[in-house]
Amino acid sequence: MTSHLPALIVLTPLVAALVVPVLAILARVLVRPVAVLSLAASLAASLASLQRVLAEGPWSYHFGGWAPPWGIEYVIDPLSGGMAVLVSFFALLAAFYAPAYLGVLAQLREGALGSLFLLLVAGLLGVVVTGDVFNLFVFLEISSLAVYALVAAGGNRATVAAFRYMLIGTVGASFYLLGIGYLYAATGTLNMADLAARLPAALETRVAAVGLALIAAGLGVKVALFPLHGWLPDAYSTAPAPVVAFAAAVQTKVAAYAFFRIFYFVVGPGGPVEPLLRLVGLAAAAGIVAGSLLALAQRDFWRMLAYSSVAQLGYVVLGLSLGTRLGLYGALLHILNHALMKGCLFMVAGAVRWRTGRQDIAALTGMARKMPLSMGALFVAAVSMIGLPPTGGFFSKWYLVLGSLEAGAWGYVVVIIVSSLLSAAYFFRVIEQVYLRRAPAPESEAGRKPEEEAGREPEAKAGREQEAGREQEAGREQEPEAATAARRRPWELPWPMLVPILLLGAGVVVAGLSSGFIIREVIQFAVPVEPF
Amino acid sequence: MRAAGLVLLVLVGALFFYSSAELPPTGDPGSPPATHVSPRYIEAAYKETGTINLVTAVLADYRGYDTLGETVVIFTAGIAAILILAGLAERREEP
Amino acid sequence: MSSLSEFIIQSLAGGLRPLLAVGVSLAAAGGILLLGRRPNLRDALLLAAAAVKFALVASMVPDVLAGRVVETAPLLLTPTLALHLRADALGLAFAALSSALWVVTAVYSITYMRTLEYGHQTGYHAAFAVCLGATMGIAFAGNLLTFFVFYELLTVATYPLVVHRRTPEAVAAGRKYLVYTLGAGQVLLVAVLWTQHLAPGGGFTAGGFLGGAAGAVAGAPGDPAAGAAASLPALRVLFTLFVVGLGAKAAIMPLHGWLPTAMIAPTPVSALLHAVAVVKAGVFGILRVTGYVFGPEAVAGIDPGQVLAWVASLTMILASLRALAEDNLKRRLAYSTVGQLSYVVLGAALGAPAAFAGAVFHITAHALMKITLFFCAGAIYAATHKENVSEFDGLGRSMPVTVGAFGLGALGITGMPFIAGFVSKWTLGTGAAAAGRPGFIVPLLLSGVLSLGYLLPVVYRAYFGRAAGDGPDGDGRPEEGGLREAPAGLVVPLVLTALAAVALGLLPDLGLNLYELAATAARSVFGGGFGLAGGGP
Amino acid sequence: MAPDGLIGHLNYWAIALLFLLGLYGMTVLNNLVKKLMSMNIMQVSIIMFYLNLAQKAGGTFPVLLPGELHPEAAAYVNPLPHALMLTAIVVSLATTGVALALLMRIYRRYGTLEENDILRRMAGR
Repeated sequence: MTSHLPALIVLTPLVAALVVPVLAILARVLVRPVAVLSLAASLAASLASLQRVLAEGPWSYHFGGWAPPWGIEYVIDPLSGGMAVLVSFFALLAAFYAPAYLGVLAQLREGALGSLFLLLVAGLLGVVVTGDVFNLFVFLEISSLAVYALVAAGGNRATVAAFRYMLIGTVGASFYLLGIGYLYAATGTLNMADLAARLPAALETRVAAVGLALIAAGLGVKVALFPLHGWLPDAYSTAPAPVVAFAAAVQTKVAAYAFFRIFYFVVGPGGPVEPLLRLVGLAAAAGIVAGSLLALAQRDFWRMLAYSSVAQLGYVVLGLSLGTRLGLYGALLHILNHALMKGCLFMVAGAVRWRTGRQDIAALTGMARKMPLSMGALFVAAVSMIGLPPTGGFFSKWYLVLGSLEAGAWGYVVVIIVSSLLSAAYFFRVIEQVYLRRAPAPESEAGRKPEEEAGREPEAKAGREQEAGREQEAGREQEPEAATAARRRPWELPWPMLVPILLLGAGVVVAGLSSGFIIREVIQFAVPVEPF
Repeated sequence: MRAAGLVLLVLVGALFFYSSAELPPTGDPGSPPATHVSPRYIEAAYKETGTINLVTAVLADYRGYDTLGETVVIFTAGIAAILILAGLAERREEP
Repeated sequence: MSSLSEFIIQSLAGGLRPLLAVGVSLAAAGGILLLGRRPNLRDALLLAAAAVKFALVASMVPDVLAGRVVETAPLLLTPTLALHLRADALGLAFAALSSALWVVTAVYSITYMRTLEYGHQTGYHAAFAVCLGATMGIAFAGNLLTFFVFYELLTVATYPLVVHRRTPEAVAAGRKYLVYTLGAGQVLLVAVLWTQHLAPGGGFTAGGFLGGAAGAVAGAPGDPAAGAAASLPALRVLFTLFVVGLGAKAAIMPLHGWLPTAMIAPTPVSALLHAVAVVKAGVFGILRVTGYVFGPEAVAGIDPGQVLAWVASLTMILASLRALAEDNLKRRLAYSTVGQLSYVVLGAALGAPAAFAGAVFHITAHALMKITLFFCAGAIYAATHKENVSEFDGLGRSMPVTVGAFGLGALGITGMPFIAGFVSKWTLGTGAAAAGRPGFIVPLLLSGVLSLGYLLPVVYRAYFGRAAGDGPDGDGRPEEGGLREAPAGLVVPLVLTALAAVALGLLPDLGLNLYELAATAARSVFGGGFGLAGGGP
Repeated sequence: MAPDGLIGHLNYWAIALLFLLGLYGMTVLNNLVKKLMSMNIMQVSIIMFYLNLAQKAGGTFPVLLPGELHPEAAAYVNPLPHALMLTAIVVSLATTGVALALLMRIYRRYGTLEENDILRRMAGR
């Protein structure tokens, strides 16, 4: 059994995805347990594989028993093992969160949603563990198709967003496919290890250069690398929260992983690689600045988070493009940290949407009192996005800046710092809404400046919609809000939604404090010994 | 948008024509794809897989896992179409 | 064998103290949040935490004076840098001061918040506790990473205190505060990272670990590899980045804008910000950087070190002038702080052992005097709701104790002998002379005279002024007759701090040996060969 | 005999033109169905690119001739790209299917498939 662990990582969610639609019709109660169990099994398999790999070195699994250049192999090394753990962990969290968020669904929809989610996970895991560039394409497309449909589940606007996402995503996939075609033309092989052995001889040719450029562009679309990010804001601001939380946390990271895998493990230094990486680094830097500026301009909380994702993915790609050891540490650490914090933020945003039906920043007004725990998690995640210690975001920034210094790229240092300040600007705006803006409270300082409070009220009221206005009134009287009381029966949220949020919020800090440990135990083995 | 598209077009086109001269000429028996990996499929497929159709041998056996993925893609598309077409827009998700 | 295990246990317990000193506050913050619905229990917990922390810190003083460094086992945060807490003389001087003042501030702020019926008291006390925990962390930080972690934690934890009133004015002040401190924090981060890039894994070393890089300086302790990597121009830029990064919190003149605005916060916060935590963290950072990262020789060897001394001197004068024009008492005190803290910066920049010791002791001295002044301002506000100096006429008769304490603090600020401020200024002055730059004594004196100009009128008005429009019956009588002091919970702390300021003026080593700690720090930075040039016992 | 020089690369030019045509259609056209069709054209060009790589002068299609159990590699074209492209075709087909489903729903909601009109209706609501 243990010898088939790598296959199990992908196959358990895949099989569950086949079973779930049937179960939805035959035995609905089993749908959720089966989905959760399969993801838990996948997580366990990933963890076990990672543990073994860290102890014994890379592990190759040959499908059908065919040796690699001819057959397809799975390769578990600290990098892919770590990514597999990340993906399956977030899948598990999203699977907990989703049912409570989505509520009671029709039979058909429940089966289809569950199945597609499992397919998305299986596809991403397949991308992570495969050692074959064409197989990577196939699984990338499985995950993409699933996510197009899942985005479309968010309603009519989401359907339009999903269609555009699909067009752009397919262009990306096509570029990637054509790129590996070029590499195939240059080497005659599709296996990553074999490519790594045969490419150096062909690296100076134009064919390899164009192939790599096409791959970079194709994966750039999937990573939402600026200026190829056009699909992301619409898709992420309209899709259902669990989908966005999972996709924002992990899906784009898997594409970044593929980028890392191909440019550092398959290709290696030399030829067109360095200029290409420099170009990608510039695009990432532009994305960091542009994403932060655009996020600052948003009034919709979800779109703000989406644009901030564009910026944060820029961090990851920037680190990958630096080609220095510390830069790569930073990129990989940021894959983890950004997954934690953005997953947390989107889950909180989803919780707010779930309770109020709104997704603009103004909807967060005074939420600190109604959802104190979620807002605490939001605060921690926001601090991490800004990159303040001791949260994870700070430590990824630490390595990214050190890596930039190592590469002598002062411009990138400036970009990272400026982006931190911009993100501070837009996140503290949110924090102000959450914690400081509220109905005039009776506890403002005794006898002092009542006129100011009063003067603020009409303006504050004008901007609010009916429901929120009513809640404001209710909040002032310290009475339970009758309108929403029914929906918050147990606590501020149903526990399946609250627990993942709190877990991620705590994870942001834990990941920060243990970043040295993570680097020493996993990441340092996941980076090529001599990057460049 | 349109202008950006045209710029992209010109860039990609330039890449293609820049590299086309170095791609292996059509039908070149000495090209890497013809000399690496694939000879084994041709020479040993019958012995190893027992089929005379080499494409089938590759598709279903050597790279059978790709084909599993292929069927999963179809399955995904089917489920996706069900989800997209069956569900009327959810009330709550409607902005 | 048993003695060995005892030794291990003892050293473990001893080594844990810096960590505990930080942890007590953070744990207290958590407890305070949990006890939000039981205010009395919550406030008792706050006081208990403050007392425990003070005991912990005070217990380290003998160890450090005996030349031992108390440190915790490092927790690796990055492959080369750890979360490293260790108590040396400089850090302990700062920590002892702030933990002692936390006790009185806790009493004061509990009373103040209750008297004035502020809201959100739970969050307020929790944030306050986090601030103190962060301050401990800054004091005990053993390397730049640890320092930065707690420095930014302090930034974030102070924000809710600044915006505590939730009014648009407070929110705007909070924004301004964040713009300054976060912006400067990022600059500091670049400086920290650059240092880490030049000398990977370097921890604070008395005398500096970048010092060898100054090239011209012979015999300075430092990593030879760092010397190879860092050129002189790079060091100049690096030092400038450090000064800008730390200067915002330290409120050095062009970067001081947030401080008067932040006076919108409740008075105990102002007392904390000015006397204990935020601003002091900035100047403390400058002392750390000059003494323990660059080393005095390197600072003396690069131009920005010289420029810094000039900027500090200018800040002293300009801030004092600005304070003269301010009617709001708290804002006036804020500008006074801007000026006074430049003494510390000047001491750090001068590069003489006595100047350094004076600077370190001035942190203590200024803290005691300024916290007294702010406590008085708060007490006056709590009793009369007056916060402008022009309204203070006749206050001396209704609140004699408060105004008297204010007078003591004010005299201390001006550098009157027998009050703590005199000791630090005298030491600083001798340091300037020893450094061969006696010219810098002039701004010290000038600023003292100016502070006389902006603080004494407060006392004068309170005792001798008569309220405008008081009419015929108002000739110097208290308005409603009799004493109207603030509650004892406000008055006792301010009397205590005023007395402490006087006591340390007479016997600088009383109690916590703060003067000896400052001198020890200066000796360690400048090497054992240097003696204090005077002023010390 | 492999054609040399210009002639040997003409196929690539044609394929490149096809790809660019598809890309052009996707970026410039306004009708969503036309965009989808352009996407398919682009995908077809990639398939042709791979198949072009499979060609071998003097080789026949990759099904063993009767009785030939020990074939020469030179006698058959490369079967691998064909197998890959079967998969790629299926992927393209599946994508098209999902896209058409999306389009059906978009049309049902907005009553048009012109991108400009849809955007206008989304904004106007």
